[in-house]
Amino acid sequence: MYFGLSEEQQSLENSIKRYLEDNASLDTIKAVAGGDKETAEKVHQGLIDLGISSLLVPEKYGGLELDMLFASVVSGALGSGTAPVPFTGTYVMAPLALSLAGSEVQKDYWLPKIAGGERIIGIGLSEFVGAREDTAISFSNDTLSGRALFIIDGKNADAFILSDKAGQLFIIDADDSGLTKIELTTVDKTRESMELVLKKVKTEILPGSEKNQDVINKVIDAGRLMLSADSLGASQVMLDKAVAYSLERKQFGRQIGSFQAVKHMCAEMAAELEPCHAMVWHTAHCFDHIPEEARLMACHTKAHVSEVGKQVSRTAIEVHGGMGFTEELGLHYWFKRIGLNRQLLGSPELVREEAAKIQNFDQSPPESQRTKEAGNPLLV
Amino acid sequence: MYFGLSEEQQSLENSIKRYLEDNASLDTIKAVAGGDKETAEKVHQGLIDLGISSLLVPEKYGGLELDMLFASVVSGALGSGTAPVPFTGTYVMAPLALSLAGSEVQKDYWLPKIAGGERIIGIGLSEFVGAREDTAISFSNDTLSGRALFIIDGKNADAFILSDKAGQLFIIDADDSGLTKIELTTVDKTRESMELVLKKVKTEILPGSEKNQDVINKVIDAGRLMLSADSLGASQVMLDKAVAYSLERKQFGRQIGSFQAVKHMCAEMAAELEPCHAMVWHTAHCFDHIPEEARLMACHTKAHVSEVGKQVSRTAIEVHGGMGFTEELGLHYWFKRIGLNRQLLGSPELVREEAAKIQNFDQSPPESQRTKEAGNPLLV
Amino acid sequence: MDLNYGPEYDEFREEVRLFITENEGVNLGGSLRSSERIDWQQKLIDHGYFARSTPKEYGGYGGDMDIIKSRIIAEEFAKSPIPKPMGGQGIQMLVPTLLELGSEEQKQTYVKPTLRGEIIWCQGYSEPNSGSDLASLQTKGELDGDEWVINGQKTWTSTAKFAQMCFCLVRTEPDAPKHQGISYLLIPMDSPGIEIRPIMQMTGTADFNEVFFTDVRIPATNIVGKRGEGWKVANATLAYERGSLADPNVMMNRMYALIDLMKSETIDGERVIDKPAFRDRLLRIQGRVLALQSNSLRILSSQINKEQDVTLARFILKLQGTELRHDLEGLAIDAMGELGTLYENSPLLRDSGSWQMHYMYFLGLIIGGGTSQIQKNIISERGLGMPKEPKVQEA
Amino acid sequence: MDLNYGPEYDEFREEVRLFITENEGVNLGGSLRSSERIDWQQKLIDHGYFARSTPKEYGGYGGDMDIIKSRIIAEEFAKSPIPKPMGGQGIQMLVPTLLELGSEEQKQTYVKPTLRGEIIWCQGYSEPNSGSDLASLQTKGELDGDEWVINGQKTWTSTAKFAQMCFCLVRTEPDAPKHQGISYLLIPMDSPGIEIRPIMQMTGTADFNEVFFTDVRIPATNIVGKRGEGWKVANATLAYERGSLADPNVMMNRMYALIDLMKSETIDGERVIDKPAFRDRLLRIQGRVLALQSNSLRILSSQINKEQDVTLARFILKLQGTELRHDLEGLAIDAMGELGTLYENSPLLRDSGSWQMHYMYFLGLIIGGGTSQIQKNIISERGLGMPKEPKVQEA
Repeated sequence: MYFGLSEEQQSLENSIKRYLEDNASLDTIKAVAGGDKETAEKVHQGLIDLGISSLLVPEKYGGLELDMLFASVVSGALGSGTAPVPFTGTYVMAPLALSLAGSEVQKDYWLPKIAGGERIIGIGLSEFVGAREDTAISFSNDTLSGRALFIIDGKNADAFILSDKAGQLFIIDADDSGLTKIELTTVDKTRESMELVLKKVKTEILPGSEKNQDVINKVIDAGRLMLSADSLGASQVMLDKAVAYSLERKQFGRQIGSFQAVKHMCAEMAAELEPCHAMVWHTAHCFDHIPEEARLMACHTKAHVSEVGKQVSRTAIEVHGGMGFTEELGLHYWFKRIGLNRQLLGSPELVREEAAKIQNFDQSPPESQRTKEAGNPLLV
Repeated sequence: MYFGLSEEQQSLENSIKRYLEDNASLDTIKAVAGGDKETAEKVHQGLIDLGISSLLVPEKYGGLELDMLFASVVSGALGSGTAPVPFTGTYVMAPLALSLAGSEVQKDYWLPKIAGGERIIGIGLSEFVGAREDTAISFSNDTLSGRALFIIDGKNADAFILSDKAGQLFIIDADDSGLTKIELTTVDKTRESMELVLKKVKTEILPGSEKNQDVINKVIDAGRLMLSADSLGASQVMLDKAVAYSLERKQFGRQIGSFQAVKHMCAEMAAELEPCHAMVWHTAHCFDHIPEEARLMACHTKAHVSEVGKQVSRTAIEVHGGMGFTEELGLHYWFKRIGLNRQLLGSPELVREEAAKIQNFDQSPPESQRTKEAGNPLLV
Repeated sequence: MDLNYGPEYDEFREEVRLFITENEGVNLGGSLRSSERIDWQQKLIDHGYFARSTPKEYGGYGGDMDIIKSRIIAEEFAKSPIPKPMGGQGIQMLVPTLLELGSEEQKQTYVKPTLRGEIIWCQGYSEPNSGSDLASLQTKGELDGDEWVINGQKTWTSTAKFAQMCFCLVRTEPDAPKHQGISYLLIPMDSPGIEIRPIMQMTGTADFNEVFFTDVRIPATNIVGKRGEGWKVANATLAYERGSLADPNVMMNRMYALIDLMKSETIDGERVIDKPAFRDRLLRIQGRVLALQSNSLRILSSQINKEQDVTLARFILKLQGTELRHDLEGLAIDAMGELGTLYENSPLLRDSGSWQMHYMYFLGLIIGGGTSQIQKNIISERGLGMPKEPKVQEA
Repeated sequence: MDLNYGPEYDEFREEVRLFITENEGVNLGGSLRSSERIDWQQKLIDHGYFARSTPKEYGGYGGDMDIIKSRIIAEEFAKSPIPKPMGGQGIQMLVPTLLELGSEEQKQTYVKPTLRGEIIWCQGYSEPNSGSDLASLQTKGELDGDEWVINGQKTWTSTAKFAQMCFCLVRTEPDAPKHQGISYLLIPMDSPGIEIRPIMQMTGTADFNEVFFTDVRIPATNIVGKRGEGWKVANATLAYERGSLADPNVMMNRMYALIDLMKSETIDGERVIDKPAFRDRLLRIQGRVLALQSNSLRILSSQINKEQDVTLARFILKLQGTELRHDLEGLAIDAMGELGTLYENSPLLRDSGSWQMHYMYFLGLIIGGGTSQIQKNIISERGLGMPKEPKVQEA
């Protein structure tokens, strides 16, 4: 029994973190946020060279065929550096959807290109998770029509995977003449969002998803886990920065980190964050090896890490005082990344509600005799 | 314009507090909690002499005909001392129900006796607020049958006012042979709870409540306000005790109240509690003078003060360390009183849901053009 | 308890409403110190809707202090789309300070043009190494003949870019204990040697600036109070600033806007307000807003009825108000879900992005003007009588 | 990552299950030190289900330390109604201390009867004026010939009424610095001069006692470690106590019980779990429980795989675990509404009143064994490397 990261996983994590330190410093992030696409592409390419695009692609399609724990580790490392690159959609959800439900032709065509970092696939499942406005995607006569919001990794995508309300998955070409792309600007400038408007866009179904919600659920589980890991990586960095700043900064003739109020703010962040690491690993492990527990764990991880991340990102800024609020220190890149992750693929209330449904709370009677525990626990 | 207590109100508050300090010390509370009924009756009688039984009874029936702000002040003072006496049910809800909906005969009979402290009327409206188990009270052929839980001020009651699910109010005699009283033991030993089982108990309707829920709603509003004031009084005492203890107790060679962690715990309690005082007054004022706002304010006050009280009662005990947990210091009497008030006449979730219904959130469209406020608020 | 203002005030309210109706079309042009805006300020002063209790000789209306009339004016203006009277730190902080502690000449020189909007002020208090510990500030002022020579750096200076003047805390007595070595100086912003650098914030705007002073020379008379008394001079207005960050009327407006938002946003066609987990969060917020609103009525009452003690009710305002606003704006973002993350000029943006803007802005206010930790120190020490942080032994 | 224990352990689990089945009817009688209970302890030791890694010569099973087997035993016993191995402070704290630091004679004398349940111990650490600041304790021990003479008072001493022995921190070197003046003494509870007074608590039970020592004499050899080393001796076991207050398996059981409760309790005929505001609170709690459970798997793993660093994961356990349990029990009370306030032997009482009992008891645990404030000091100082509270200047 071993609960933790393997040496390979730790080494992958370290190499990505080191790469980002060297190639995606805060100044780089600021440049990318300001519109420097070339730099963004360079960082992206460097990470492809480290393997982020081939992680989940099966070996027979030229990938590394690693598992979700590896992917979580990568996502966490990307979150640590608020890496301005696509990942959750194109390198996790897309290959998973294709592997699980694609036809042989689809797999043969797409998976090697994903692995090689040659193609980007944007993912648009928000309408299945919880449709906003009047958005919906409908399928008829081999075409898709409708609107889809908040495509993940949609920028520069060559294709998109979308779903209808029944959870069937479809792939479309990004150049189809029936497709309009509308760029959305969110608070998080390290990643890009997009709306798609579809008028009879030619499509193919991923055949394994036909009348079968297992695939989309699994793809969403994986996406939620990646977003959680990303938020956790970002939150941990915010805590680390807060502690470091509190040891540097002096007020009233003392390090502010020697004031009990500041110490306790940091302790509370650590107390909330520390179990989240284990939770993310555990959920990834369930995804890989205990599938019957994976959906519940993925929902809870998404909701819980989002709540903890919200609190940590606020408190870490408070510890920094006024500086925490500045573009110069740039803490807000982490704050906003955590903020966007919170909403993608379901905000905490929605995801918790899903966790309740998974457990059939709405139908089932009490299962067990309740514990009658009472009295003096001191001697037991 | 004056927002606050009048001199008379302050003087009534002080006289009740002083009476309780002199006659219902912690030792007395402990004795009553241990079963000393005689002492309880003495304290009760002393408070009757100070006017608590006649507060709300109209002058023509021998009462003081004061308003709900006076009653809130009294309730807060009783909560401060965890006074082991009936009040909310018998001296607020009962005279209000009778005044608003009683027949002339009912009023002539009961109100003078309530004012004089000669009769106790227990109130059982829990089934209207939210029925537990299979409880319900039903009316037919001039009799009531069913079960009612958590009668307020039921102990030694001469009569009970109960309601059916339609919110009609009925009065029954405590000695009716169809009535079984079952004593319930709650954590709060300063007040008593009771279940009633009714088998064709002879009854009279309070005629003003017939097919009219306005009366019961008003009676419940008043009850909720009283429970809030009681919890607030108790919470304020817990904070005061915590501050005092932190100045006495030394650890590590310092008053524990000089540690920032303890100071901030107290500051947080104060920050939450202080607005509750104004909120209780405001709600009482609405009840007396702005009836269209009274229900919403009463719901919110009950829920908000309950939440704040829960937090304060826990934190105040934490500040006291191990001593906070002892019977000797007796903080738990306040803790438990706040705990019971939280549940009576609707726990926070239930009461908030009612506040939503009052505002017609379930039906109404957005009312106003939303504020377009944005940009730099510094110059405005 | 009496929440009626009385018939005199009902009449006054009618008068204000009439004025508003008559002036609904007023257009002030874009710039801050446009002649239209200055005329408008003057018109408001002439009617007693602004600077009401400031003496006539200093450019005010010269009326009695009347909290209720002030409140009626604020309420009616808030409800209408008419331009509000100008605010800002010059009007809110410098004018009261000068009226109380300024020399006759300073009052004559500065109050009227400040009220008219001709002089905009900025505040030079915080420094990079003096935030929570403001009294440790190091910007230096030395008297050279009949001039102060100022060197140093200020930060978190809002409106520095528009300001003509700066009221500034400067260390003029380096050998005195730290609270007694500070003077309160008035510095023209066009003095040679002043450099302004905007501070870009997380909101994407630059509401604050760093201000650098290099051998800046101002007349020796540009001091309010005596040398070394600057800390005392500043403190009265600091208290004012803290209270003003959490206006409960604005809070109520935002809450109604949030309710509307939750009625109009949908998830799978169902209104967000009909989702009980969101609705319960809304109601919790509403309860807190109502409690703070009641608290503010109590404070208002104490301004009219001087014998009312509302010390604690005031001390908690900044802490409670800023945290509640942050939470309220945050709920709006969750209610919108992914749409709540939109910003700037994005398609599909709700309410001009004001929810995100305020969510972040109020995080800034939780920090600015005395962090929540400083507020809790104040509440516990000055509100509850708990001990100050003990002096620490030098290591 | 590997959560399988492997086939060797599957077999072991089967063996434990068989043992449990075979012993399901066992009845230990009422009293603590009944011969049935002692026999049962011995039987558990003989099978290696208790005191598994304690050497045979001191009365243990003498097996290797095997965390997984220990966990399997704990899991299987937890699931069954069979009597659990005895716990308590003697077994959890004194035995490991003696095995590490006790003299050969002390090990021979005390370990075996303690494991067998023949000697019950109580802990004499806290004093009325030494709670969070334990090292300031004042109970005095003076050597008089070959006897320690002990005077003073201990408090929060659980099980004092049943205990035959007390392991006790006593100031024996009054002139040494406070941490270096303490010795760890073993005191027979039937010594003349000991008086025990129970402390009645808010739960209505008296789980703790005050213990008064007046000229209590014990042999000079009843000391563990050297004079003045008591603080060091005690500290290893204090850490153990802190971790044990928040067992995640118990937490999971309580959570399932809470889910059942919310499925069976109703409001107006509707199940509480079907009320979304309550359900959302339940799910928040469930998320926190799952996070802590994952954290505990990580700690378990570190016991098997020694290179894993879980310092912070351990430091947070007591803080997170006790606060979460308090919140969990509190939700159950709200879910029951007024019925949740019932206590003692009330009619309509649910689950023997265990929700209220634990709600209060865990508030006690938030305080006991190092308050949440002390825990946060530890997390920040030892977990995050932040500075200790600076020394305060004498006033």
